[in-house]
Amino acid sequence: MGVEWGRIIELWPEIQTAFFQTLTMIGISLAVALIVGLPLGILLFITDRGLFLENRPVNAVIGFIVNIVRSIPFIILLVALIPLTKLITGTTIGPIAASVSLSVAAIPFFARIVENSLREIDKGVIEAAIAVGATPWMIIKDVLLPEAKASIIQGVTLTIISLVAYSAMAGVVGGGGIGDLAIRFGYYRYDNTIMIVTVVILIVLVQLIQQAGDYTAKAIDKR
Amino acid sequence: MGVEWGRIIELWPEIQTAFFQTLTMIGISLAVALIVGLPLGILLFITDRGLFLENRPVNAVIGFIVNIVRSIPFIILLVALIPLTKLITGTTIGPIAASVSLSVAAIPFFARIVENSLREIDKGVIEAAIAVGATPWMIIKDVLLPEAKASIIQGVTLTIISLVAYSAMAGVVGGGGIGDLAIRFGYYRYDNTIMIVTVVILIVLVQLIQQAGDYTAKAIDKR
Amino acid sequence: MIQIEKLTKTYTTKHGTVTGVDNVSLEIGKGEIFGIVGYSGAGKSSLIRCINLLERPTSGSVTVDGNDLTKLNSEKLRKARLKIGMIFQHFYLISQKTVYDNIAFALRAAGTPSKNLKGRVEELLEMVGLSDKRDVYPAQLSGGQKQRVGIARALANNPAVLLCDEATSALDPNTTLSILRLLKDINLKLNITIVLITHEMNVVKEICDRMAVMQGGRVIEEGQVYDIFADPQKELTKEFISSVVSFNVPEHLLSEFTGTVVKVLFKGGVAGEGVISDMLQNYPVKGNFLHGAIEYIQERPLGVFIMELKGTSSDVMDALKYMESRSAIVEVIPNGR
Amino acid sequence: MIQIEKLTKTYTTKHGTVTGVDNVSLEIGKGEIFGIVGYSGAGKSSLIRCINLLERPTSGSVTVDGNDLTKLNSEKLRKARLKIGMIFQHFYLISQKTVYDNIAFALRAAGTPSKNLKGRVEELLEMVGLSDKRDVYPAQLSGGQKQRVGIARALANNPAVLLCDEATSALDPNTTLSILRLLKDINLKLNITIVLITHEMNVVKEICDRMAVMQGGRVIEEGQVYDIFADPQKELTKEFISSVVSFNVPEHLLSEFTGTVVKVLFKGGVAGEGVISDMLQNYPVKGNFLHGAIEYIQERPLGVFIMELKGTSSDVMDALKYMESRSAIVEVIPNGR
Amino acid sequence: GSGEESGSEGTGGEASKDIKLGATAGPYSDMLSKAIVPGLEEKGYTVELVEFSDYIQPNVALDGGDIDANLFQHTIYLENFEKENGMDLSALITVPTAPMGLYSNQYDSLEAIEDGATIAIPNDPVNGARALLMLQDEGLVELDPEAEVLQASERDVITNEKNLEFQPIEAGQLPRAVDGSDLAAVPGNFAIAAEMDLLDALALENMPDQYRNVVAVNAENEGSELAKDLVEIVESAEFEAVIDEEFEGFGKPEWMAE
Ligand SMILES: Nc1ncnc2c1ncn2[C@@H]1O[C@H](COP(=O)(O)OP(=O)(O)OP(=O)(O)O)[C@@H](O)[C@H]1O
Ligand SMILES: Nc1ncnc2c1ncn2[C@@H]1O[C@H](COP(=O)(O)OP(=O)(O)OP(=O)(O)O)[C@@H](O)[C@H]1O
Ligand SMILES: [Mg+2]
Ligand SMILES: [Mg+2]
Repeated sequence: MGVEWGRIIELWPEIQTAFFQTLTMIGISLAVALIVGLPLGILLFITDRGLFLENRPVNAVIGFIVNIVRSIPFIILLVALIPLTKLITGTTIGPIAASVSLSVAAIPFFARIVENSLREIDKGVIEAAIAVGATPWMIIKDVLLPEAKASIIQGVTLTIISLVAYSAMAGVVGGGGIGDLAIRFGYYRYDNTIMIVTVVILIVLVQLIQQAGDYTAKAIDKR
Repeated sequence: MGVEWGRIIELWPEIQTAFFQTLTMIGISLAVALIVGLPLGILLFITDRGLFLENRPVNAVIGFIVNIVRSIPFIILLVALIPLTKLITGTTIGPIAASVSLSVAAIPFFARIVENSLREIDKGVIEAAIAVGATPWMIIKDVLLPEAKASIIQGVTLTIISLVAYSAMAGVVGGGGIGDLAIRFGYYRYDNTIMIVTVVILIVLVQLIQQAGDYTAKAIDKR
Repeated sequence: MIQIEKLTKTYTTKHGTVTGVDNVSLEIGKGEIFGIVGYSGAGKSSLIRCINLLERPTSGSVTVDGNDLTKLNSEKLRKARLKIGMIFQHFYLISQKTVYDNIAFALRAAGTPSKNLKGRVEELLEMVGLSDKRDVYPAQLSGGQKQRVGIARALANNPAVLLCDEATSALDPNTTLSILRLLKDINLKLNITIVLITHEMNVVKEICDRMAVMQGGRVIEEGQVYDIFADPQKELTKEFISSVVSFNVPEHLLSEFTGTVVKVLFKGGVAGEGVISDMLQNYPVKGNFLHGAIEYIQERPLGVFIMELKGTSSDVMDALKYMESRSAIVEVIPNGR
Repeated sequence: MIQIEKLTKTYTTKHGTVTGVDNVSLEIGKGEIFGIVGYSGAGKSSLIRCINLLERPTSGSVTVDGNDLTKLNSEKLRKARLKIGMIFQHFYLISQKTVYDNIAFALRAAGTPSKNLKGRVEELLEMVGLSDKRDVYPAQLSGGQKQRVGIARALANNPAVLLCDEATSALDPNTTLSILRLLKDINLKLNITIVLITHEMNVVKEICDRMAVMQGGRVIEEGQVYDIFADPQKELTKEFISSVVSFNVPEHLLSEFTGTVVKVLFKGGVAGEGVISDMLQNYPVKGNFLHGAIEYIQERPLGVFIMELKGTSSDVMDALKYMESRSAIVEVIPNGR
Repeated sequence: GSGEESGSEGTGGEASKDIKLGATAGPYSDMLSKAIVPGLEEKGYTVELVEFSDYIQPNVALDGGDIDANLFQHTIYLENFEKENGMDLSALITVPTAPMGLYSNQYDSLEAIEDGATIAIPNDPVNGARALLMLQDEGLVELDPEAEVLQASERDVITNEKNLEFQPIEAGQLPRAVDGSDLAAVPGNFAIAAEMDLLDALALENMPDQYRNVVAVNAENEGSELAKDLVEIVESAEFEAVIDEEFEGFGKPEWMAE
């Protein structure tokens, strides 16, 4: 399993491209997961039993959909979503197209994380806000989100790391990215150098994301 | 995307086989994850700063290994572990062989879950046990495990569901299973009937596991 | 101000239903400070949380300022809550917002225009003595300071009613005192009705006008604080009072006394008139104070003394009669002789 | 029994180091009940947690029963802890084990052979009055019952020392009293040394022999409980005592009195000897009790009265001198006249 | 010497007649089950089919003895694989194989292809190289003559007159990519699985025998009873009948055409 430095230099442009593809996929799908998953997670929480917008049917339906999407193997999701992907991005291949499936997979994942983060908030603080006569929207904006901020950021970290893992499967639709490079060169072409390099890049990437997440979560927490 | 009932009956034996393959893979890798991941998770917890077997180097090393394994894309892991798989199972194909990689992936996952569950235990209860003069082993056995029991069971549920998702990739080494059936028929053979049937089976399976987990966790909790 | 009528609150748990409040009716007047005491689980919190409908009553009604809250829709209820402040044992401040923002939050809930916000927050901070903590996060405050922020938040929208659920139970006695004085102050200045839950009789003694004692979800005794302290009817009430006004002389000391041991109770202004002093000067008995306490409840003295009286039995009898004639309540305590 | 020498404990936090305990030396004798009071953050918990090395001191030593704990290796320390029971404010029982198993856990820690286990657990349950709760889980117990389990667990291995960190702060006054009586009982029966942290002077008054007052990590006052109650030296100590023995007469009442207002303090057995009664009978002054309290601290009465004395100024002077001669401490309070 | 020894081991293994055959999901797995397994069963074998969803593991398994024969690869791939992995496998006989085709929903002839069109090609090296060779044969690109035929990748393209933009994706996904990109080079087996008509292709791969799939066994077992039986079955008339009936469009190898 020797590492040939020459090979790394030779394939450096490819590695760079893959790196940016990974960033693209994660960037897009993270953004979608945040934009859609956050409200969904909040909805899951506030419509639950005993909460201020308790609504059992809405809660059950969202919960069910979230569970279903989480049950489907990613590759099947990828296939099932081809029409949607085509509709949204106009293409079914490449990193942008892959981002559609990644987003769909990330939304329920992140929604559950948000829900769990919100559950950690002291119920008393929410009650105090209700007692003060705050509107549901104020409670969400000024109590739930600020109080769960640090925990949600940890959840974003976890989502990013899961997306890194999932994006390795994006090769199926030509999404490219570091994980796919590892599979194509390391696995199909027996290029141990590239395999090791890409795996190291992945490990470093994951560690950096983890540390950045930990640091941010700690830094913004006022407790 | 029509469903042809005849096709289902025709492939029923195949579906059954796949179902048992899934059960085999999950059963084995879950067992390994429990047996290895549980102590590892406990070790991660008790060697952490301020805990009763504080040992920074051990903690850092285990944490590092766990993070690395979690950073490697599953398919790369699958391939990298072929020699180990051969050594252990004598074969590199089939559900038993796939279980090796699944186990290796599940161990660090479950270890982290155990660690997080243990963190939820009131530190005071652990201190009370120390103050009473309990040995570390007694603290683990009679305080940590019972107190984190319900939370660990929820963690087992989560691990099983992740294993269901991962096992869909076991087709690479001919592992079979429901997820692989979905991929082989739904993805490679364009057989929508089987794809829908298998996805439904997966969804039902995941829901059942979730509900069984929730129920057990609630039932055994004495709080 | 507050009418609670036949209020019952039951909870459904996995082990069956639990009755939190059991058919309670109460009337609390404007500007009153009303104390509710009872042991843990008596239903105090359940009751007070029904007053602003944080907990929806199973049956019965709650009328605050003429509005039957149980009949309001959620938007109207929210508006009604603006006029019912609440403070909690554990403060429940937004940990990620500064003191300023915690208070401004309440004002925004009432739709205060932002140009008035700053001035009003500063006024409130002034009132609770925290002007210098404006931009600090709750984690940097002491318990007492946190509770002051809680009070400022509760008062932000000039409520007519202030509900306090164990507002001082997490605080040390000194801080408790300062918070109680602040509440009393607010009550006097703003004529706010205060309902105050506690399990410490000291708190009731310090600031309440009327009180209720709860047990098993029911109100078992209710009345003027002074009257209840002076003459508690229920065993539980006596127990509570004895935790502040303790009249027990150690058993074995009691048995060493040779004279007649009496307990003398003075109500109202009488304690100030020197009944004991007159008695000692008018009768040839020797008095020996074993235990005594004069408490000022709502600034009226309530005195209890346990004395050993020595003298001929007829002199002692006369002395006792004299005291009774001056409206003291006298009780002879058997001391084993 | 316990020697604490020059003990300092500092914590390193992300905002720098915090001193929990600052150069404290204390000696606590065998069979003593030693109380430590102080406001939140004074270092009480830090100090008591250093006694069984739950917190390792930054410097200084802790000797329990002749063993310098700071010098022991972890196995020896564990053995030493078997002889130092500890009970906590929040009980810290294993929520997933029955009462029986919670107590048996402690016994197993000491390697008790399983045939002796059952008998000993039942003996302990008997002692704390919980024989009927043997197979119940902590969640089904009241606070006081949980604390009794905590006590049984702490006493399981016949410790020489019992450490109590705010053992009653989470309990209502009645339950507090019953727990304190139980502790006193145990102290008498088993001659166990008890170190007890609290911020309630009532608790100290009720059962402690000696006490220390902590502030900012230091012990600022230390001595017999009776002496400290009778004659506190430090401002903080006075504040604490005033929370139990309150001597304040409302300001505006004070200004209405026409006579001389005096505060009379009796120490020790004197209170029982009828000094005031004699004074009133021997001098032509009229006494008017404004406030009075006789507390029994360690069963010795400590009496404080605030009286208005009316009479000619020379008679009043004589009366005061008389009381002083009978070793009462008399202080004239200016009342605005 | 050693070859014979392991050969006899192989024979020992055959005595049980319990065998495992490997294939990738799709037509070759079907070819095994429909055209070969019945013949084997007639000869008294008990056959288990193992389906893989990738191109590496069937050989790894064959080398490790986990399966007894496989059918999914062509000769060039097999030889390259042996070289890369230091394995000793041998091809027994070629079978009818579906040719790779160039499909498009945009264009109806090669000439119509516009400058800068996107083309999806397989992301595994062997099929990727095949696609490039097909494009070279059609005169759309020119590959570096020095590049290894089997490993040729987009980077070996030296002239690309129409500036085709290559998008390597997973082979099984290619039929679906016909919609997503201008052109797609789809391996025959997936095209058939996706019910595409081979005749719709703008171009079909020119398929010499070394690009036709083979039944492969471990070299040790080349002379085994099973190997002989497999060859016999493939050469039988029943086999060809099944192919004609169920595997329309599969290009027959030279030996069969004869
Ligand atoms: N949300 C709830 N679900 C189920 N039971 C509840 C709930 N809230 C209160 N109860 C039960 O109702 C009864 C009254 O509880 P409540 O909290 O009102 O008592 P409390 O007097 O405030 O006691 P404390 O002094 O401990 O706060 C108790 O038996 C309690 O267990
Ligand atoms: N683990 C810790 N890390 C950092 N600082 C600590 C830690 N434990 C205690 N301190 C600090 O040490 C000081 C003393 O705390 P300690 O808990 O001993 O006070 P206490 O008298 O027990 O107060 P309380 O009545 O609130 O329990 C405080 O300033 C506290 O913030
Ligand atoms: Mg309550
Ligand atoms: Mg403390």
